[in-house]
Amino acid sequence: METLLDILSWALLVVGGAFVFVGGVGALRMPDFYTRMHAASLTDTLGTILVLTGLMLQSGISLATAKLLAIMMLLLFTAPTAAYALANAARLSGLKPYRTGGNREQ
Amino acid sequence: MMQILGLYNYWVFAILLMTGIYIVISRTNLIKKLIGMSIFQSAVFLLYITLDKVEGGTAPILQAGAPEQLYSNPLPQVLILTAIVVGIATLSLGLAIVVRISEAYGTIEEDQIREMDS
Amino acid sequence: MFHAAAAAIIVTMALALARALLGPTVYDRVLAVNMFGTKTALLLSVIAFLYGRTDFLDLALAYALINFIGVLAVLKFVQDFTIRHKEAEHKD
Amino acid sequence: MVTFFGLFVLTLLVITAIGILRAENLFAAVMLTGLFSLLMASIFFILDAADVALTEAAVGAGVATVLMLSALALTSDREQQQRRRHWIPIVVVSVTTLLIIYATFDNPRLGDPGAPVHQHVAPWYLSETPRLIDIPNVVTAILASFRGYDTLGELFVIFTAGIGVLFMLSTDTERSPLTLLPNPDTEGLRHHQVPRIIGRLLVPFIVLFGLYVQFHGEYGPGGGFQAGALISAGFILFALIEGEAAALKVLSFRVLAGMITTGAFLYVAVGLAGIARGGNFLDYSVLLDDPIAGQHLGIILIELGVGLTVTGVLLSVFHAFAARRQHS
Repeated sequence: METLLDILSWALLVVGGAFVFVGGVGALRMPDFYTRMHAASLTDTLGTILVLTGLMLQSGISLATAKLLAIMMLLLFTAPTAAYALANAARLSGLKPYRTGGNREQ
Repeated sequence: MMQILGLYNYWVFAILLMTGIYIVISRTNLIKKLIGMSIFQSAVFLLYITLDKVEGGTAPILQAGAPEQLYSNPLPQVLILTAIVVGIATLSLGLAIVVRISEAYGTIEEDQIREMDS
Repeated sequence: MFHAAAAAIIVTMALALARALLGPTVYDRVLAVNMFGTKTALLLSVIAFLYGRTDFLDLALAYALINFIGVLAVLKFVQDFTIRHKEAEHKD
Repeated sequence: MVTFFGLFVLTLLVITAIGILRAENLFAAVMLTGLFSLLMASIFFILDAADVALTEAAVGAGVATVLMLSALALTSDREQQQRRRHWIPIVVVSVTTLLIIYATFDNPRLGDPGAPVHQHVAPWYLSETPRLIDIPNVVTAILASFRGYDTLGELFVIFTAGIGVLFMLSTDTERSPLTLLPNPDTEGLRHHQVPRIIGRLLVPFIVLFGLYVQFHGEYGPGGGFQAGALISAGFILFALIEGEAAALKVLSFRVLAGMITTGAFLYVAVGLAGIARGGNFLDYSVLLDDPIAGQHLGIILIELGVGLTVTGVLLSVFHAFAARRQHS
């Protein structure tokens, strides 16, 4: 049982780390703000869930798990909200999305 | 290898300290100067916190049932903890002065202010 | 395995930093700061486990709570600035 | 392995500092300062300074960014082009950097247990705290009890800085936060429904967490300084989403001024109570019959004083900037 939990939590941590990393690459490499935001915010959420769940499996039922759950809930509430507010503000300020075939100015 | 890497923190301290002071000297914008000052301040914080680390130690919050546990040095932490809050208080005082200067002169560039004064 | 996750998070922080330095719009920078904040919260949680002092998860909790404020503040001030610049254009 | 993470984060710190130096848009510079603070907190945590990291988290990520942006909104967000290169400063700064780096070769290596700092005072604090004060967090014990004078001084620096800001920004009554009226046009982020609702949900949790940090500071990372910064961050969030006038209705400017003075007064009063009970200034052992209970009482009271003053100063500074902005 112990080993099974360990393996599961390691897998979650590694996959979560991979998602976090992919999000970072996306935020750096994508052509314009909206695509970057798409890459960053989606993987942010998934990576957060995976990494924190992996940590929770390590700590068993304890105060640490409750704290991790609180961190996860808060991040799940705030990160998408911040992403939404950011995209909304950018759109209202007149930042045009990137289109293929158009000029690639940013 | 570890002998050299153990000094890396001090080198970063030196670079940050001098970056901060360079911003203060070379930029004419007063807010930029304040940002430079806070980098300078952060460099000092880094130096103190570097001093507190003990190899194999942990943060100085005593753990029950672990009498042999090694702890890092709490004293630099106390000094820096208060310094951070004092730092923000003095930063806000600086910003308030800059705001008043901007209202009185219409600019926050040091050289323009000096021209107006002369 | 904590190390792998921590390494991935730190590398991602470097990538986000690159985005913050490159810009080009102010929104890209805010995006980078926001990403950086969540990554810091994750990194602190992972390192708390690495050090075996899970009572320090409070720190990550603080970041999860505080990070949002910076983003909102930037948005509000960007909004004010846009309004002000538009007014200035009208006056011309 | 964690040491290597530390080295990497330090490198990022240097890159960020260079980025701040080169940024001509002050907005960008402020945002990079935010990143700088996050990196700083990570490195503090890696170097075992949990309390300091918490302070940096509460101050750097929330309050500092907001204050800098407030100042930018009142001045200008662009820096003028730097016309000339400053050769003399570049040379001086580079030479000094190299000199400091040269001097570091005599320094004890990172984490060396034989370093001179670890030989005096600190071991005494670590070994005597359980006996004399009996709280797990040695940082809080030193801050509030062993070095109480020092903290009193720091508190009065904050107190004075707060009064200074209020003098600079709110002397003419028209621009004082006391006369701030609700203005629907500039009322925070009222028109943004989603952030507003989530923000409102978050405010009580931030304040609650602040209170937890305040009163749990003897057992975990925390204390008055961190709690003050956290609680004021919570109210600043409320002011951002609902407008400053609404925030001032909850905690009016007079209440904030009262908090500043009450906190400072409470600290001094605890010190004087020690004298009245026949001990020294800021000696808590004599406060109650049991010295350890007296220490606990003294620490809780002065941490409360610190928390009150820090909250009051940070919030009233924020409101002073905001009122200035609305009246300009």
